[in-house]
Amino acid sequence: MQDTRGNWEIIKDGIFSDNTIFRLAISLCPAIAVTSKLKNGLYMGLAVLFVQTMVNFSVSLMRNYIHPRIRIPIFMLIISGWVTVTDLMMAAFARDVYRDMGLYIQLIVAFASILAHAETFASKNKPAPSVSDGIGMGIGFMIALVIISFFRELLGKGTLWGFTVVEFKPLLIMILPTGGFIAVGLLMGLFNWIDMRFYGGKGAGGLG
Amino acid sequence: MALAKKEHELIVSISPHIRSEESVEKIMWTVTLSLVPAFVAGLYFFGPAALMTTAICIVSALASEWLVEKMTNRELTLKDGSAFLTGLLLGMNLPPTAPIYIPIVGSFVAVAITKQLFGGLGFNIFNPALIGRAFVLVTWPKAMTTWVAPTAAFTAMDAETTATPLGLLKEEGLGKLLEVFGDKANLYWELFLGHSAGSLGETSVFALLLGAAYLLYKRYITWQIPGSYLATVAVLAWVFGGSDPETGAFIWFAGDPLIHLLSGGLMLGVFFMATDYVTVPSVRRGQLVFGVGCGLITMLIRLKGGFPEGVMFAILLMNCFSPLIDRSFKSRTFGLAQKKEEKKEHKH
Amino acid sequence: MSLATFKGGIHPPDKKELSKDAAITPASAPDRVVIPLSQHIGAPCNAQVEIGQEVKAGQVVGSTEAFVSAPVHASVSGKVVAIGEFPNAMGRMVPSIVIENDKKDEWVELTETADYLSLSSEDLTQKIRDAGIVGMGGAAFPTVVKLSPPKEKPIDTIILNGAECEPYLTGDYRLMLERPEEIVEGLKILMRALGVKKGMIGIENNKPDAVARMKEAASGESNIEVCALEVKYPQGAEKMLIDALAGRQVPSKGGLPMDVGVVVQNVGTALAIYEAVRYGKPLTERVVTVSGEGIAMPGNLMVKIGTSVGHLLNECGGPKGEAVKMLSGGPMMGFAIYSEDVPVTKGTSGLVVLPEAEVVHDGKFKPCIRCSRCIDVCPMGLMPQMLSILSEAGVYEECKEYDLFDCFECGTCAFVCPAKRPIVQFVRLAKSQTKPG
Amino acid sequence: MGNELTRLFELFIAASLINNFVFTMFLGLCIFFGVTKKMETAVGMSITFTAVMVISAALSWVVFFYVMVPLEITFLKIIIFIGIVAAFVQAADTMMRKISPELFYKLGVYLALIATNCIIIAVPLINAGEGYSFVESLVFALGSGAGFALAMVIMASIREKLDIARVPKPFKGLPIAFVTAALVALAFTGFSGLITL
Repeated sequence: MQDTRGNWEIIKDGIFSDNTIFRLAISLCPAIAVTSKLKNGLYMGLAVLFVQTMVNFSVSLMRNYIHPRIRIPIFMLIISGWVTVTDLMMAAFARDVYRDMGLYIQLIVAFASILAHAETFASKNKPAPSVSDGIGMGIGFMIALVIISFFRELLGKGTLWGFTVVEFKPLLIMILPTGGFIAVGLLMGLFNWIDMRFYGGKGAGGLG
Repeated sequence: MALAKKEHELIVSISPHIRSEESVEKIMWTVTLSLVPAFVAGLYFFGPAALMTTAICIVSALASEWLVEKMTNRELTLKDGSAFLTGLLLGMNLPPTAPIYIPIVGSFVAVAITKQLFGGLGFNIFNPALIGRAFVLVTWPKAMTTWVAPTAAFTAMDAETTATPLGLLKEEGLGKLLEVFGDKANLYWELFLGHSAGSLGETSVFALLLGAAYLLYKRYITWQIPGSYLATVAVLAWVFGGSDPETGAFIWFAGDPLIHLLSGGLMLGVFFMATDYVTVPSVRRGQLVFGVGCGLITMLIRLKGGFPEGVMFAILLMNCFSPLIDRSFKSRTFGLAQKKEEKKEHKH
Repeated sequence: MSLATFKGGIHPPDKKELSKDAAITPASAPDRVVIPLSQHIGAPCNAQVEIGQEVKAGQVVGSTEAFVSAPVHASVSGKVVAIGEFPNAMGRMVPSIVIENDKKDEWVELTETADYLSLSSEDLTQKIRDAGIVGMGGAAFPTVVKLSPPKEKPIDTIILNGAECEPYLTGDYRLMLERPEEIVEGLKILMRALGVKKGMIGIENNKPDAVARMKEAASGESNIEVCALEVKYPQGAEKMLIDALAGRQVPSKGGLPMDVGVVVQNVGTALAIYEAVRYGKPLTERVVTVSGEGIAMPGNLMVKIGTSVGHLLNECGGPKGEAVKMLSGGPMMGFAIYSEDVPVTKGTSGLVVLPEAEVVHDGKFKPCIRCSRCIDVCPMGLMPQMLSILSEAGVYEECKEYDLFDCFECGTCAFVCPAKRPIVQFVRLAKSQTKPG
Repeated sequence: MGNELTRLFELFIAASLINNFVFTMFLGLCIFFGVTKKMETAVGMSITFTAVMVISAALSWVVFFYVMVPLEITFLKIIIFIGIVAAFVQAADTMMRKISPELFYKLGVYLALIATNCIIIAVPLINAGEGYSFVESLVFALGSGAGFALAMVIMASIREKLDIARVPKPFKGLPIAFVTAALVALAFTGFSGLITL
């Protein structure tokens, strides 16, 4: 099933209407785990953007040579290969971030959304749209992480990217587990509300 | 022959046609009333600051309730007393000199998030006041564990800070606690009266018991949860709470249950939080399990955990388990036992 | 020694002082009676008369071959003026026969049987069937069905229900005071019809004089025991009564008293049985308590079946002030009636007239706060709170996990509910949306 | 010996309560929010997951310390671990079908979801990172599984209650589930500091 949308449109849909975190509600683990700091959120987003784009590109290139019966293992191999590359790069060039969230970088390998995009899009489309799809999804993911980590770091520490922005008694809870869950829950509810109020949507319950 | 009202004017409704005089409002305001002695004790020991903190709590709890109900187009329920009670309970669980933002944020989290977001009174999973307190404790740990000595509030505005009895017990041992309070008898007596540092409404065991006795007498609470909770705490404190005063080495069956029963937020929690209808199991047998569970976790945290006091977390954790307990302990339907016996006979 | 009782229950104000000292007096003859052809649980009768036909009191006007049913008799003599659909107390339209009373009170010939206790079980049962007797406590279950248990379910005990646990009602109490010997005879007939050795009479202890009178009347009978019961609603519910007196629990999920070897009859029914067997008299009248704060002269009346409610109000001096609510039966399980034209039937135990001050308005109810009161008081050991929450949310099937069909709608839960939830209504809704099983 | 046992016990408690996979480590959230709508599925899922976690932890440990460390290819651990888990799950799937169709009918449906789940792959990765011994690895896997099961069961029972609650519309479903998880996580902070490893 060839996708007929233009590249820009594919990217746009990946960012907005098919946003992995807020609309589809999959691959949530890093959304909470690494978003206590804006920097971590951005790096995680970049890592996913890179992996998804590269995976989509590679899968798309090889799509005609992979036997359908063993495609899932092959995809897994490709994904884990690119994740390993990312992992090693991060370990080498962004040591402070990596110390915070090394495990979660490695766990990108188990993201349902990456495999899903490889399976449903890249394996059926040419390299160019596949890359667009990867970029769209990655940017959407990154934006979500940035939004969440923006609020969490600002409220939890009064800082952004480590620099003090406002002087107040920070809500320490926002950088703790509870704060992660509550931030995602409230943001999701807020987006649902905006969607219902202004766009007549039914609210994206995601898996719920 | 129009003796009674005309046809369409007679009231037709479904049975039963008489109702008891109990109502949600009555329950809430009675519980509020039963908290008055403890609140007065808090005022006596901690002075105007206590009044201030509690008042802010109540006002912001009511404001949060009003705000959310306006926003979601719900019926306004300020009069039913539940938000007022939540505010009061939260206030009584805070340090008397808590900075002003603590009661405001705590009340908002308690009422808006813990209660209204889940659907309002009757649908919340967690005790609102306790979530409010846990939230501010985790958010501002320092301000929430700065305690003032009980009489200082009257003599000077800058009250002397001190540790709670449980804090002393945990950090420096029983010896230090006795050093501060003189001898054991005096320690018990002071704890009973409430002459110790702590949250403004939790220190006076005497005043709390007064309110609890009233609620028990009115049957607004039953013995199951308080009974099993207190018994578990007492037994565990006795079995696991002992240590050698010299070396600090652990000794079996040497703990002092009374210290654990009289100190901290236990009495306030046991009678006024762990008995909150909405967030505990409904069936009485399930309530026994709930009480024992609360006791276990309380003592686990007090003896082994990272916090000196465990009542709040114990009740919240057991709140998580309430739906599960409710599933497992349904009430026994009349005549069900007979049916089972019959089946057995058939098999033979 | 504490009195026999069951687990759960409530203590509503009993209000019996309004009418308990009023002796049973016959109500004046009404100008016309409306006799529904279906006054009982089971198949309705077919009309056996035609419009314009003259009938005598006690004449069969409706009957059917169906097993679970009871024939219907004319309660007055006169002319049949209409046969058609008329409303009953529950507001349903039922086929009824209207008889214009000629006030002559002419009766059909009745066969007396002086040595009735020597009759065979079959003969006794037949006489009871012919007299059209149904349970007079309110449920109106044809008595003859209870007297014909299947062979594999032997009956060893008969319990007469004199609990009368509904507030206001005093009809059974007056009967026990005024006609105790006949009630005991009725019990003896029942015991003979079923070949049972043990008879018990259970009376709530707020009627000590009734207990004393019944004990006195039964003093000669070694196998009849009169027991005082703790005063608690719903002590008079069949299952609760059996639990209290025989110590047996009727099995849940559709069990019947006969499953534990017991048959329960109301004391009024026992009296009707005695009259039917001894004098051949069919069930054409019954005691109705007319009470409530909204009636001028509360009392206990012997009323012809088919008399309109309005006629009874007249008999008792009319409403006091403005009556705004009328109940057929007691306030816990009775029906609110919407018109004073509905007739008294075999199952009408009382008429309660309430002024505005006594009426509970079913206004807005609140969400359940899970206070557990309903669980504590439910005599059936159910969780009414869950039933009402699930039914309100529309997940009716889930109600079955909470033994929905064991609920007999006694209203105890709704009485105590602080959130004023219409729990009985929710239960009925769920029952109507699901199938038992 | 006694000390060793105490340490293992503490490891178990730490893995299940204090560092609960769901409430403090945020692993397995898709599953956690996805399948806690029904108690039965939640229980089946937890059992399957715990079993797979323990066995794959054992397999990965053996491969990691006897193959990868000597060959100095530990940087390939992501690829190799995922291969091991996938292969094991596939094998388990086939065996269950043959040996116990009944069990397969009950639990097999969840197996398909496992291979790409972060909670499974996290266990060998953490074991390798922390350098746990074989027994410790098993205990850690078991504790994590127990903690996951606990979280699943709690959440499933709460969500049954939430289903019939009057949650404001924009928050119905996932958002309120997140808020619930937040509050459960808040309650779980009570366990923090219980054991200092």
